Amino acid sequence: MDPNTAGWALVVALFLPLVGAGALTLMPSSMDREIRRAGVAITAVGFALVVAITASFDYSRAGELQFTTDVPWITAIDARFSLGMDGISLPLFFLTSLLTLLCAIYTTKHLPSPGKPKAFLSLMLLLQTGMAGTFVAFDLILFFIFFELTLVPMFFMIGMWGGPRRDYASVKFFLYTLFGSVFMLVAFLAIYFQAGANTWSIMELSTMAPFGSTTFQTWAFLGVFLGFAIKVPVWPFHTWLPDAHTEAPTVGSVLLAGVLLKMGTYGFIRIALPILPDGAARFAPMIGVLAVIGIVYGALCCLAQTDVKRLIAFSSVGHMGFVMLGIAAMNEAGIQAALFGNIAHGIITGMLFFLAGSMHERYHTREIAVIGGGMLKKMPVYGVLFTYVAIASLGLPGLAGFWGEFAAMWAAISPGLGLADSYGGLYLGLVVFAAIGTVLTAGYFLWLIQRVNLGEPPERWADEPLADVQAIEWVSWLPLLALILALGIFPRLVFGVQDAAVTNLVGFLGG
Amino acid sequence: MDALLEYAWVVVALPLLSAVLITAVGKQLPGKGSEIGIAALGISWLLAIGIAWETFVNSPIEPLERAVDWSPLGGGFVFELGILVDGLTAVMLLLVTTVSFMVHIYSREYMKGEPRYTYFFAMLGLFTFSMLLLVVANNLLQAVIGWELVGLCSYLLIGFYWEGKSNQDAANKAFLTTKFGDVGLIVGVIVLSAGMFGLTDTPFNIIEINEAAFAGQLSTTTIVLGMLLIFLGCISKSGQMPLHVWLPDAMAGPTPVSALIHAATMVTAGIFLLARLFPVVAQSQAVMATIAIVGVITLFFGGLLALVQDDLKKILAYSTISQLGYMVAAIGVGGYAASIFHLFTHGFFKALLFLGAGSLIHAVHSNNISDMGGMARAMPHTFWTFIVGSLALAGFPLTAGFFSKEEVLAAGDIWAGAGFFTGSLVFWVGLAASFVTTFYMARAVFLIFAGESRSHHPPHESGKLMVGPLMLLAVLSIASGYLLTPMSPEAPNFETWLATPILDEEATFPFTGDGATEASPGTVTGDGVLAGAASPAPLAAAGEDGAVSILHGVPYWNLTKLAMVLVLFFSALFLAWRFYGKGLPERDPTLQMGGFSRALVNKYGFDDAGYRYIVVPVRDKLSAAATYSSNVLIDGVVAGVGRATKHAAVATYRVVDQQVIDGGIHGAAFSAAWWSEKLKRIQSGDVQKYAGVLVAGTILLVLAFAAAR
Amino acid sequence: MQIDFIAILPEIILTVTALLVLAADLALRGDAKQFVNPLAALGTVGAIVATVTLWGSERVTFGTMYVVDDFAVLFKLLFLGTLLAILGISWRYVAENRFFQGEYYFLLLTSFIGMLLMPSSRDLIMLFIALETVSVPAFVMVGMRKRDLYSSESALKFFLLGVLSAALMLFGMSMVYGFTGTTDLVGIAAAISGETASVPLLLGSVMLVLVGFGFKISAVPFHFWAPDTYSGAPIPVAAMLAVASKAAGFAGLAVVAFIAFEPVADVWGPILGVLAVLTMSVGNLIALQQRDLIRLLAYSSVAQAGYILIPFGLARTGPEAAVVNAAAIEAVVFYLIAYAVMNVGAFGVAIAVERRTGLRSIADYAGLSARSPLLAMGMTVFLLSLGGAPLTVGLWAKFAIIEAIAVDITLFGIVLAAFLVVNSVIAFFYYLKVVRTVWMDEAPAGLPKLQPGFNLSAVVVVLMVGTLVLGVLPGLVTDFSSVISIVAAG
Amino acid sequence: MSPIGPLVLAAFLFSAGVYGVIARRNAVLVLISVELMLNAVNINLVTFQNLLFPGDPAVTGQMFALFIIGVAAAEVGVGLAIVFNMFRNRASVDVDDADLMRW
Repeated sequence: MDPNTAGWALVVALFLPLVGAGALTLMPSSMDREIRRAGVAITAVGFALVVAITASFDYSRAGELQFTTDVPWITAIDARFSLGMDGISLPLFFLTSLLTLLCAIYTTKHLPSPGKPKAFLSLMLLLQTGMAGTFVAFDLILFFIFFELTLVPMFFMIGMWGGPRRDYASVKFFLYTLFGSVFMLVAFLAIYFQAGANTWSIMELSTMAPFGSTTFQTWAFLGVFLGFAIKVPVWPFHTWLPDAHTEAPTVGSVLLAGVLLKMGTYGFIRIALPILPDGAARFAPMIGVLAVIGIVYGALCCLAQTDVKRLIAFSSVGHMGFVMLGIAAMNEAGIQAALFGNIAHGIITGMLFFLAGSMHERYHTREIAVIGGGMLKKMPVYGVLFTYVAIASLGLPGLAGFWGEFAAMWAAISPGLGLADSYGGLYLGLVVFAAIGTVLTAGYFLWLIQRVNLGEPPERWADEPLADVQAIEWVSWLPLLALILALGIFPRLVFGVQDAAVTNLVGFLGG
Repeated sequence: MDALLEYAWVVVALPLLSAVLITAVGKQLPGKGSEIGIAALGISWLLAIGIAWETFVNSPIEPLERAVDWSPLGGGFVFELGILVDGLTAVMLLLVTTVSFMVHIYSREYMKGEPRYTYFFAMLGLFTFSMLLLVVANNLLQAVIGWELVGLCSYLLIGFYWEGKSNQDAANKAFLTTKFGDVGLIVGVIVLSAGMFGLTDTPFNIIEINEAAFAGQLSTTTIVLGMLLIFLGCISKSGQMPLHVWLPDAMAGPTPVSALIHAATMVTAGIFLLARLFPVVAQSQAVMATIAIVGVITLFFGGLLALVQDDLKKILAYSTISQLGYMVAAIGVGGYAASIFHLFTHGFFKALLFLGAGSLIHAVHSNNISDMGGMARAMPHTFWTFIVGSLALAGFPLTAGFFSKEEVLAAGDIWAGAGFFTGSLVFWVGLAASFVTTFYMARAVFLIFAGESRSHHPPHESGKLMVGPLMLLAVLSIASGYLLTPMSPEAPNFETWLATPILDEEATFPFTGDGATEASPGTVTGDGVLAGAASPAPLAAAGEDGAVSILHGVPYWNLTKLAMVLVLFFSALFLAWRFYGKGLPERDPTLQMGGFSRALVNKYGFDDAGYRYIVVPVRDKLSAAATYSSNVLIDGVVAGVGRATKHAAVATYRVVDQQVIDGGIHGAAFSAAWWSEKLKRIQSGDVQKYAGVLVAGTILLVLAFAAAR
Repeated sequence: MQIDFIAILPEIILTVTALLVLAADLALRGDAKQFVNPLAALGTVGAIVATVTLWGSERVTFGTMYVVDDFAVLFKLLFLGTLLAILGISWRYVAENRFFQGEYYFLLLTSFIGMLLMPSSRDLIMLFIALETVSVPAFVMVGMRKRDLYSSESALKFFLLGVLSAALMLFGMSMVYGFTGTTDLVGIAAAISGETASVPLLLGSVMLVLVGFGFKISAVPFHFWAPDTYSGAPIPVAAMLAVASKAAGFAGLAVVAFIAFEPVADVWGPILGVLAVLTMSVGNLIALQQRDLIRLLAYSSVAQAGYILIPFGLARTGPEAAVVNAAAIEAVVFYLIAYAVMNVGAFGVAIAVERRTGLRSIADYAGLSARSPLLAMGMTVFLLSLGGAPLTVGLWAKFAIIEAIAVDITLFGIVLAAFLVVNSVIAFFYYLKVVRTVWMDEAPAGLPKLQPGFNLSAVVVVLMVGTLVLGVLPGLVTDFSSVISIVAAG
Repeated sequence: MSPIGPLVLAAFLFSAGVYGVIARRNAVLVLISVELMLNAVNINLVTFQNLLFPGDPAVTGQMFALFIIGVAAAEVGVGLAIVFNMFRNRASVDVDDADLMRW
């Protein structure tokens, strides 16, 4: 495929899941296993296509949009159907497709009551289109549509296959995110009319930026900020996250942590910063402070959790805090770090949720106290995997978690946009507290490992036959496990791809 | 000559390879994977020896740096993966591979029958790799990576027996304490690299940082802040007070691990890093003073703690803390070479002692010296090797420990001569501590080997695989000292080995001490037991303003001080013999003191006084106080911090998260519901009320319209 | 005076159809009576064809009383489309509930004739007649279930409030006539521009005129009839009231406000804006409490009226206001189209569920997904669309309103936007409540599978597809450069 | 002639009608009150017509009044029908008995 002309490839890769979802709904519900297989097949084909795209992507021009499609869509409001892909979109797009495939594979064996694989898989595929679209849409309206599109399927996923408090959690998730994104829509419209160029094209708007008075930029940024910050989630907008994660079915949590949260940070980087640089510059210190609060705060909350899954959910708050810290740095290194953190967190936490899910399937509880340790004895392989991923998540070098965190702190030491002069001290403080956050992070993960993994299994599990990692789990986990290591050892895999694109972006930023 | 140095990366790669192979196929092999590890380390060891030789004989050499751009970091900055081979690297390579190799061989027998035998060797390989990665790092980021990885391995190996709660706690404690220090390290590295922005694309490159610092391109803030933060990392990693608390607990790990990680290599990483960045350290008097003081405190009180231990490994652990104190202190008083020299020799004899201890423990199935005794007969090889190790540790003349420790003292003396008060502090306290060291080692040796056996198991000598390493290490514990003695040539010797283009003979400290201005070279000439700078030449070259040169040149004999050391040594030895020579005293030594004092009345009153007014207070009161402060105060603080954090966590979660923030959301929802409840009452169902409201509304609106203009 | 029959052809066709329906009803017996429905549908299609031919033309007849321009044509098409849908969802319902079918369809058609007149009227008298032609048949239709207490009660309420507001409006009209000496809208505009534009009494009577339309669109505080009437009336009638007659009300409001009272737009603009805020907030908040689906839809449609009022709140006066007003009208028109599509659909599903069982409380929708996936899917789509979820036309409707606000951002505009945002979030509370019940609750045992029947399924499917297609390609209907013709008149 | 008299009368009638609609319990009386209001409007129209265009052939006002009379008739017819129906169902014509549906 020639990345300059093969826009169709991206379109197909994007809408194949949607079509697949439609096809699935036509299958009779009785064909349970066939449906699950079909789900795998669809996502696999999609993933194959994405791999082809990744392969034929022209990395020498990673800074420019490739696989572009740009056709009129809603002429009345100049909205265009414009897709494209650059070094920033590619990794996230790839990750989305991969995770969905793995989730589909996982679903072939594991699906919480009330079953209904048809509905579940269709929703998942719909969700995939939404998520993937967000990362390749280069028209504000189109972006918004995809961004919002993810709400509905996720609402149903949580609401139908979720845990005991699913009603509460699903509605909370839906309304919370909706609330933010409507303000975002208002801000988009304000931007559109302020720019007065009759275009929603992200690239054009970025090139035109900065426009409008600082006041305008501040307000517009506030609107966009609300939308994305709730999605990320930035402290104190995070309270929907633990409930959603805890109640969601395993696959839901994986996709939620793996991709949905990333849409927020991606939005910041792709839209908020380049289009509203002045507003960004004004908000940066606040974002930084919130980010670091999130880091420390998330870690503290983790220490207080008694439920494994909820603990992991809160750990996301902390990790996304590092991502936001990178964004708050407003310089190339920071954005690189943020994007890397995005990917790393997606893989690692996604994997953690997989593990938590199968832990729940084996023990039928997620209470740390009830599990009571000894997992390394009961399920050696599983225990090792758990330790491995947990250690990756606490940011150990050589594994994916490290680069996002370290680079974020490193970038924050000398923030861009002239922030270094006015806020140098503040940022130094931020770095220090972020670093302290890493200690707390290590703290709760080690404590978790100690309470769940180590020691002798308590009586109630002693003669309980608990199956170790099964084949299907291996299949759906190995790619992630491998990626955790690969990204840790070859950060270039992501940093390298993004480099040129980030440079352009910061060019818009004037930083 | 570079031919061999080019292959330094192989030394690093082999242990990793062995770790991978062992994990992959180890279980299937007859030796359960140990043979892979031993083979790999053997090759690494030979290579390391070759590299050491190359760098030593040709010293001083031009450092060899090889790096690949590993990944862009954004902003045009690059993270490079590379090797930097100079004297310092070679020293560390040699030390690490040697000890690791020995430990591999030793463990093969020692760990026999362990359920996680293979895993153990894989971990050893991984650790060795990480340590070497840190050692050969040409940039700080890579060093940090190695640093963190050794921490992980340490965690995994301390928790090797993870069924036991105490071991788990020890592992967590070790990891978290060091991790806390890593905050300092990481931020410090970041600060330093930030100072390099604009100067280079590789802001972590060590050589560039050193040159920049020497050329004064780094702001004082950068240097002081950065180095102090990095030093925090060293404090935790190298068991300096008050963050040493994890090291004694770390003895929960298997003894070979203690020997390799918690005596010879990992704990010295901090000192290594300080030495690596010595050109930066040397820029700031404040930083050096801080380092020196921390070192002094540690070396003295750490030593005292060893006095009252019964667990042999704990004794060695505290002595390790104390010796690390010497190294740090040396850095703090400009003893760049001295510090590394002591690190080098200490690595050998402390590993020897630990492995010896392991051999003993293996024999009696107990860590406590009170369960040993009379082992000399049963375990002759262990016995004499242990003696050698102890002598070296105690600094008995002509052992390696003697030369290296005296180098440290000399450095302190020179520093004092240059008018820095920390110098004399290091000198005198170091001297006093050597007395303590001798005493507790002697105590241990007597209780272990002298008297009758108190063991429940009939002791037996360990097999060849365990004794062999002991012997080799014993030889090294003597020989390694001769790299820098009054007998050494001008070059090559240990000091020229460590010299780099920046730290050459001409290199001097940018600041001068108080008394140094009118000080002539002569007075600056330290007269330690072995004074540095026998020939005043380097000092003269160091400039007439009395600036102190970083390298001290070859030391020379100073018999008066030598006598003093010997007196200290033997008095300590004698005292120890008095109390413990006949095996473990049945009754409390203090009561025994009573009978002792009666003898003093008639002949030994001098001893008695010495005993009553020096030993008793020191051993019982002071050390007890120190123990208390360590085990209760500092531990208490650490534990307290832990508990406080937990409480804070719970509070934050319960109150802030669940009530304030979430409550706000719910509040909104509830208020909506509340309004809803109230508002729906308007829909009374009575059409005439509707009509009334309708008309009223209309009238209101009409009025509003009418009033609009 | 010469009459342009082409211009009023749709109305004529519909009138003839109505008479034919009446005749047919007399002719047919028993079950055969239900076949007046396709007859009516046939006439409607004819009217649609006639209307389409009028697109793009500009016809004036009955003096200047009656104008057919794109604005009018678009509304007529909207009404006729709705009529078709309502016929579709009425058939079985009316046939099975055994009430006077002929009369029902006759009244339905008559009411729609009134609606067709509404957007073309350019004269107060014409507007009044149109309004009454819409209302009077509706009064009867609401009470059509004669033996049903609820039905008659709702009819009474509807009737009393209707005539009351009509009387208020007429009083206002008479006053306006007194001030301006004319009932011609353009003439009125001409007359009240200038200093007369600030006579309190005149402004007051302007408000009185608006009351009549406020009643039709059920804006707070004229909304009280809506919930009681909807829940009492036969559901198809409720749908008709909620969609068609509401749209008619908006059409009339737009005409009278933007043509006749354009000079005082800066007076009624803000006040209608405040009404908008009140309407949507009250509607949504009360809707939160509802247990009965029809009442929930009623309050939701009150809230929707609030959204649609927002653009009126933006109206300005003066020549430079044209662009803002144009955007406002576009938003209104588009929202009405979207609203018609999704709301008729929702009522359609409600009919299907209620028809046999008579169950209408939200709890009775539990497990609908199992009883009839199609209906469940439809309900989900319609409700989500009402809420404004992506890929449904509802999002674009709200988008259009925000866009109208953003054309020229004012503080008042921002306030309105904020209320819109908060309200659409609140609204999701109860929409999602229904959706959850439909999908996530277990169906009570013993409930039969639902057979909605062909027409109704067809309508639901068509509307559902419409909702989604417009959700992806709103461009199909968003392009109304021409509907703003009435602004030019202002 | 002076318009004051008729206008005041109209206003009075209208207010009386409004009062009746709101206050009277008997549905028939309510209907009559509606009639009052509509006729008040008629008086208004006719008055204005004669005030503005005395002796003018263009008689918009009267036209409007005629329409209103016609429509009013229709409305009252419907209204009575509804009231009768209610009377049949519940043997009462009190409007405020009709409060089955609320909230």
